[in-house]
Amino acid sequence: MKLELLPDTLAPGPGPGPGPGPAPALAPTPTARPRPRTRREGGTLTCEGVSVAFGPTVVLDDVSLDLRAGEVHVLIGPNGAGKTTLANVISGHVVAQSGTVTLNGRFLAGRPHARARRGLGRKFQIPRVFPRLTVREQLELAAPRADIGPLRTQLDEVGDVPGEELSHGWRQWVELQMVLLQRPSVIVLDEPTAGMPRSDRGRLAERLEAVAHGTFLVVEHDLDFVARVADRVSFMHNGRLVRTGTFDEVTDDPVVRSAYLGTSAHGR
Amino acid sequence: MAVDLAARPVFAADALATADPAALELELDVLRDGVPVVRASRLRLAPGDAVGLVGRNGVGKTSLIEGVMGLLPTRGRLRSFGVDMSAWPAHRRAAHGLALVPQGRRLFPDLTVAENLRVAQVNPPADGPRFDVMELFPNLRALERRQAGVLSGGQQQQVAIARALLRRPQVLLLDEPTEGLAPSIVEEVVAALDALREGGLTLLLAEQRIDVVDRLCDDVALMRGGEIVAAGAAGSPEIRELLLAL
Amino acid sequence: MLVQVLGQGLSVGAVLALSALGLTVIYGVMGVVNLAHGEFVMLGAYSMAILSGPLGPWLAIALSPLIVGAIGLVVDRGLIRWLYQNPVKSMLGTFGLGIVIRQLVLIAEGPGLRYVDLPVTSAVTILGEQLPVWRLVLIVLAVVTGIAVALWLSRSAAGLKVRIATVDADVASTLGTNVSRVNALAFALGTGLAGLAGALVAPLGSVYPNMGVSYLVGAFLVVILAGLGSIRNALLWAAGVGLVTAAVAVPEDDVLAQVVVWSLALVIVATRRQTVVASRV
Amino acid sequence: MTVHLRKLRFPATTAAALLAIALVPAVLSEFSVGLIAQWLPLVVLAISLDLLWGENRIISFGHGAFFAGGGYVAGLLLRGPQSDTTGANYALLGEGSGRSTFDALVDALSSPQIAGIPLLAFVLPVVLCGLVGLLVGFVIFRIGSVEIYAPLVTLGVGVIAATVFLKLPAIGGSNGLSGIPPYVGGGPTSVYWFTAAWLLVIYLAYAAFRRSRAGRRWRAAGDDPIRLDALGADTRRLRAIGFAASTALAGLAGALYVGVAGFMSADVAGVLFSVQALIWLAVGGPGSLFAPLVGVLAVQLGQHELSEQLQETWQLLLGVLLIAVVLGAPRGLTGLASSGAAAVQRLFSRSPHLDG
Amino acid sequence: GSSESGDATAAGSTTAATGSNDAIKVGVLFSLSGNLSIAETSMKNATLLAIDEINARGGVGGRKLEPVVEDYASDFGVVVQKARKLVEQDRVAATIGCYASASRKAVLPVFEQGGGVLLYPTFYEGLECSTNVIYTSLVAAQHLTDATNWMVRNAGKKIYMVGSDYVGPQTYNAIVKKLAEAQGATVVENRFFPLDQTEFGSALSAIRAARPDLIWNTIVGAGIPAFLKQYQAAGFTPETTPIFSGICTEQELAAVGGAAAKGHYFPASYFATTDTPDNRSFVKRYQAKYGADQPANMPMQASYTSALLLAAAIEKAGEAAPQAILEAFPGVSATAPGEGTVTVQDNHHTTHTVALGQANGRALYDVVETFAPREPDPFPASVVAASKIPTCPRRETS
Ligand SMILES: Nc1ncnc2c1ncn2[C@@H]1O[C@H](COP(=O)(O)OP(=O)(O)OP(=O)(O)O)[C@@H](O)[C@H]1O
Ligand SMILES: Nc1ncnc2c1ncn2[C@@H]1O[C@H](COP(=O)(O)OP(=O)(O)OP(=O)(O)O)[C@@H](O)[C@H]1O
Ligand SMILES: [Mg+2]
Ligand SMILES: [Mg+2]
Repeated sequence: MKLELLPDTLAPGPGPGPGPGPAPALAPTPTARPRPRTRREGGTLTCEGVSVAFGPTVVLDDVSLDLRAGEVHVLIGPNGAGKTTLANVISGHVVAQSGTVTLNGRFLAGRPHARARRGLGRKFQIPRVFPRLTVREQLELAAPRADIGPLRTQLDEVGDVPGEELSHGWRQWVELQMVLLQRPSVIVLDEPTAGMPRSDRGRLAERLEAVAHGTFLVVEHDLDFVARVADRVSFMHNGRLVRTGTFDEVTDDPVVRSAYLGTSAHGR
Repeated sequence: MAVDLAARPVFAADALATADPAALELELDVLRDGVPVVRASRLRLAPGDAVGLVGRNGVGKTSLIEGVMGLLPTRGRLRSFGVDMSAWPAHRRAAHGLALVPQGRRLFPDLTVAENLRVAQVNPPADGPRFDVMELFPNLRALERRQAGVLSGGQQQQVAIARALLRRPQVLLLDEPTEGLAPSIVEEVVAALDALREGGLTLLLAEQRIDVVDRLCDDVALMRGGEIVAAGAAGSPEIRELLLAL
Repeated sequence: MLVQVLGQGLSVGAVLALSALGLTVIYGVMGVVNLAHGEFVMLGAYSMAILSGPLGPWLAIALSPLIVGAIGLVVDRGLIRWLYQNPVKSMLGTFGLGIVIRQLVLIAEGPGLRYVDLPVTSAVTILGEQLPVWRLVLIVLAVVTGIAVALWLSRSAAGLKVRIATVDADVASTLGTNVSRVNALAFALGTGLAGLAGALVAPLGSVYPNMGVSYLVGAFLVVILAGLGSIRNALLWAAGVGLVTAAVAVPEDDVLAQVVVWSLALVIVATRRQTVVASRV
Repeated sequence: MTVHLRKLRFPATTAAALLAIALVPAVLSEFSVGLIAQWLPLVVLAISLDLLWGENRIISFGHGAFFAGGGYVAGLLLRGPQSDTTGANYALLGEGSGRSTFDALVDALSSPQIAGIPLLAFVLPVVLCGLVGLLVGFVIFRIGSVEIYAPLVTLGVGVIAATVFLKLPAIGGSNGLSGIPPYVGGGPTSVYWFTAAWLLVIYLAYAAFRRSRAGRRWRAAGDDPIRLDALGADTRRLRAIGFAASTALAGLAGALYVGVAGFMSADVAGVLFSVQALIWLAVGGPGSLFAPLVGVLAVQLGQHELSEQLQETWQLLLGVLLIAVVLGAPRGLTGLASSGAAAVQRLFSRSPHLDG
Repeated sequence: GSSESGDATAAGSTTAATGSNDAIKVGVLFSLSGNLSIAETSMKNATLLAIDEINARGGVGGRKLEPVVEDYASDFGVVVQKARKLVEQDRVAATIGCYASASRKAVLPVFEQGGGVLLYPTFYEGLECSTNVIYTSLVAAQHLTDATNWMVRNAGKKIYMVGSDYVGPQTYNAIVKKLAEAQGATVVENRFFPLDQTEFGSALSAIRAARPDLIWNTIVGAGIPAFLKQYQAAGFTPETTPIFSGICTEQELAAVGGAAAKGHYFPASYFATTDTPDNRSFVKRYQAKYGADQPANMPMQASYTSALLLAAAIEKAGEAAPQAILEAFPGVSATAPGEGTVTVQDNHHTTHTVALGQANGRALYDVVETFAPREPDPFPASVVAASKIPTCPRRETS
């Protein structure tokens, strides 16, 4: 007998029950989380007509995006759609040919550190940690006064391990914590759940909900997670931002289904 | 609860087939800086088997896989198709049919995509099943002349998978191969690997996405603290319970 | 004047290119900053000095790179292979290696200057300017060698293996590449090129145990400007450095030329835009 | 037990080092004391390199230039007005080209009004070397791949400095600047105390820095500048300033050196001396607090004791030693010592944990 | 330091200065490793040869000379340490040593402040007359005056000058220029190269364009063979454009090779080929001890002579105290092999007989003209303003 997932651990909804039956769905059947959530504070971020090309390759084509204060906005899209590049434009790691980015009503410009100081947090797609600092030191470096009490169980496990000896998943975790502890007003997370075990994804989702102050732009491929955290979802394709809406609206779009979800959409 | 592993090869069902040489049979400690980070792990994979290696972060999945490939020093036994490889360097294991999709992609960033794929073929490939990677990842064709280092994460992951398949392995080791892939690509990769299994390819797959494990693997080995603490058929209730608790 | 600067600049560039080629291969491809590179040039010059008497200059030139490459092979197995992709460690290790080679030569051959006959002493007149034939030989050989090495690295299967073997030895070996063999080959190639440079400059320069330093510094200048691992750029920048040097040195003087060239190099490096790959995060 | 040993190690080594410093004049001959006094500024130079290499992964092939520059400035100030140096004599032979602004500058430095103020002989080298270092630092950190380009750019700085220093008759040209009096009278022993006191102050400051939050940030800047940037630190500026601090310290080392050796020559600016300084550190073990001291003393002592007897073989031995350190003890002598200490510690504690 | 004398007894704790019957310690300070060791090893050897011979004849005033050999490894920081050791710790009676001017300049304060004696056996640029140094070889004006006159008279009036970019060659060239111009010659260019430069194509292009009658050359060390060979490769010949070198002894010539060096000139107070019985014997004794592949040359002979001069000065002083030796030196003579009598003057420099050599096909110099003996003049009035000429000797450092 094959193992099956129990979707009801993620969200209530219809689905095949446990026990023998038809071949189980490969992907879970994600459903948007119940809303509305209590509104929270957070920064605002606007991208206006952002275009990026590397030589002849156009990577972003006139992308506009508007993050509302306090929301969790998820970017989805096929590989190479330009999601990371958009994140890079926002954080200052890529210079756009045209277009503007506004943070909390003021133009955002300059090198990455200047943007970080204005309250922009960023987690990279390939996890980056400081190889020679221990996990505890890294967190302290990121936010000297932050309360690391809630992380005690994890720190008991890896607190004194230097970054270079962390496993891949732990690196993801450490980088994520560094960013969150800084309490930025707008936080860009590039594939935060990559390499995380299932329960940790759930915990991360809870954490994002619990953050008292902050607006999130999350790039993700884990639809399960997206369904759970997203207030709004934007779909990118070939360097364009094609569609924005709720999770259900976007994932029901036939273009999104054929270009991104593939057969996993059949289960819906 | 957890299946007791101490006394016998992990998968009892395969014990019947011991007359046939296993595609991969191991009983290993894997060392980092002289310290065993993986201990006494036993696995036996018959040709065409697919085993999922699951566990929380830092339990030793990558270490075990790299130990099998020959990238980390090991103690113990490792046989593939009747040949003892435990003292072999990685390139000999590769020539004998092992291939790896490493965690974190690890492409050659300054080489083009085409060159990254060509490097898999400059050494004589093993004689596992043939596979047309360009059919699996048609969008790579347009990227062939681009430097691999500038590709998006998911594109890189596709190149890494393609590169390993081009080795025509008999035993494919995959370390979180779906990381960063769009859902439709995950679908296609899973389907392709499934098809290759039909052709006799043996899979050892470390994966956090249990839906992928579920779809692809007959058996699952759960690791904790550097040891395989439970193993069994993917569908068995005990294993299922453990997976959901991950 | 123009012809003078051209002829002189290209021949200076040829010597630079020859000594920079091997360094580029070893540095750019293997990630080893070979501070003993000058010593391999010196070994080439000594092998020329020793062999050109009994064997004649041409055979000696052909054999020197092979001999030095063979020494490089031994050195790679004994030392360099522990230093791949670790620029810092490799600098120290190869600096130690440089001292060892120098002192061994000094003990074996004495500290004195060695004498090497010019294989061709005649000069030709081009556009009213006399150019020593030997310098023309240098220019031609530098260009031919550079192109050959560049083609080998980019086109051949062995070249491809060389390019991946040290970037990520683990992955390269999972692809079936015998990394240690390939690395040894690459290091032997790099040192063999240094040996060729040494053999070719020996008749024009001075052969003594400490001669390597100036070749090392010149080769580094070219590598700074050309960036890592690009043979074509190394050739072009070597020519560029040679021409600027000559343009200052012919009418003015060589000390000024040295200062001008290095200052220009720093300015160029300082104002250069970052490479795209490096900025990908 | 285990915890105790670990906690004790740092103060114990410090105390041992202090004791050794204090004992030198008591047990050694006056000549040896003078000799060791001449090595102490080299330790300061090694610290300045460790600040870059050990803590920030930057290799400099140009610190000799700053050491020499600091030494020249301090030397001119200390020596005061003098008409009969080689440089001045050589100027007699000048071909009527007149005096350059540089000559005027040198004269100003050695004029009676400002020369002889020992404090200035420390301040000026530090300021000048720091400023030049800042400029060079900004160049280096504008380029990507700092680990690869920093050595090359600093190499260029060293080459230019060595060439220029040789060209300047006013500071003795190739003959060097000699006849520089010490900062303090009273023979080698008081010079030793003076230099040792400086070294101690610098060492304490360095140790404090390494343990401070700024020190941790500095290490992080070398480890992953992009990550640190994204946390809101201007890593490029931070590293340029750190580089300048290091060159300023190298200038200070040069200023101390001329006060002991009485002499500065242009080859010190060159690549070979800079590499020699890296060797001290490599032998000591970059990144470890005591590496500069241990490395300088070990190599210099070896050089002094063995070079006469072994001559060429000594150099050979030095090369072999360097290779041995790189291969066998990548964390240098201090690394060897601490793994030795760890081994001893293991004897006292129970079997090591395998997990974690 | 190591004692190297063949039969010197082990020295007691008594210092030389106490005037006991123990051996007299003599410092021997040269680079025996590093790039300067090429020249300086043979200078050390010649010094030790002389000391051995003096001891074999019974020493000085019944006391043996005991050499204390120090290697400063071509490092001008180390040379200071070693000089200190000799003066302050070993308390040697005198030291024979140093080759490059930079090393002498570096140790000057040590000798002046410590009251030591340095015999400097290298021909040099002058502009110095330290109270504590005895300059036993040629000084620039003494070395170059007659040779320059000969050159202008016999080779032509249009001169192209090249040299290494440091103080010695610069001073040499400045003096030759003044001397030549006084003879009606013109210097079309005076060009310097970085010390380790071995690439002279640009200069040779410029020289061809300038069409000089002759080249005056003070390139040193490794540059010499490169310069001469590239000159040959560029099609120059000594018949049309001879090279007169200021700093090119037989040692450097050997590396140039007979063919490339043939026909060029060098003035010196000693040549290996000098065919006198005492020189033949000197070369034979030297080669018997240190090997037949060592060509004799001027600094080597001057090192040998220095030991002879030192012995004579100690003899004259009657004691081995440095101050007494210094005071005894003016007027002391010795017979220099292949040259004749040389005498230390009041200005601490030494009289010499200079000859002009022309390189033959065996990389040795044949003497083409021997000039009259010349007094040493460290501050030649031709180049130094009268008001700046100091009284010699004097303290050079404060
Ligand atoms: N420096 C560059 N030069 C050329 N092309 C580039 C460069 N950087 C990115 N690209 C291209 O831009 C496209 C968008 O890349 P990006 O990383 O933004 O994709 P993504 O949406 O994040 O994809 P993924 O989901 O796989 O992470 C890709 O096709 C990539 O190859
Ligand atoms: N480069 C390294 N140096 C030293 N120790 C390491 C290194 N990489 C991993 N480790 C340690 O080895 C153990 C096993 O790590 P491994 O990478 O195999 O875990 P994993 O199961 O693959 O985790 P993940 O799910 O995070 O990828 C961990 O304790 C980790 O801290
Ligand atoms: Mg991406
Ligand atoms: Mg892993």
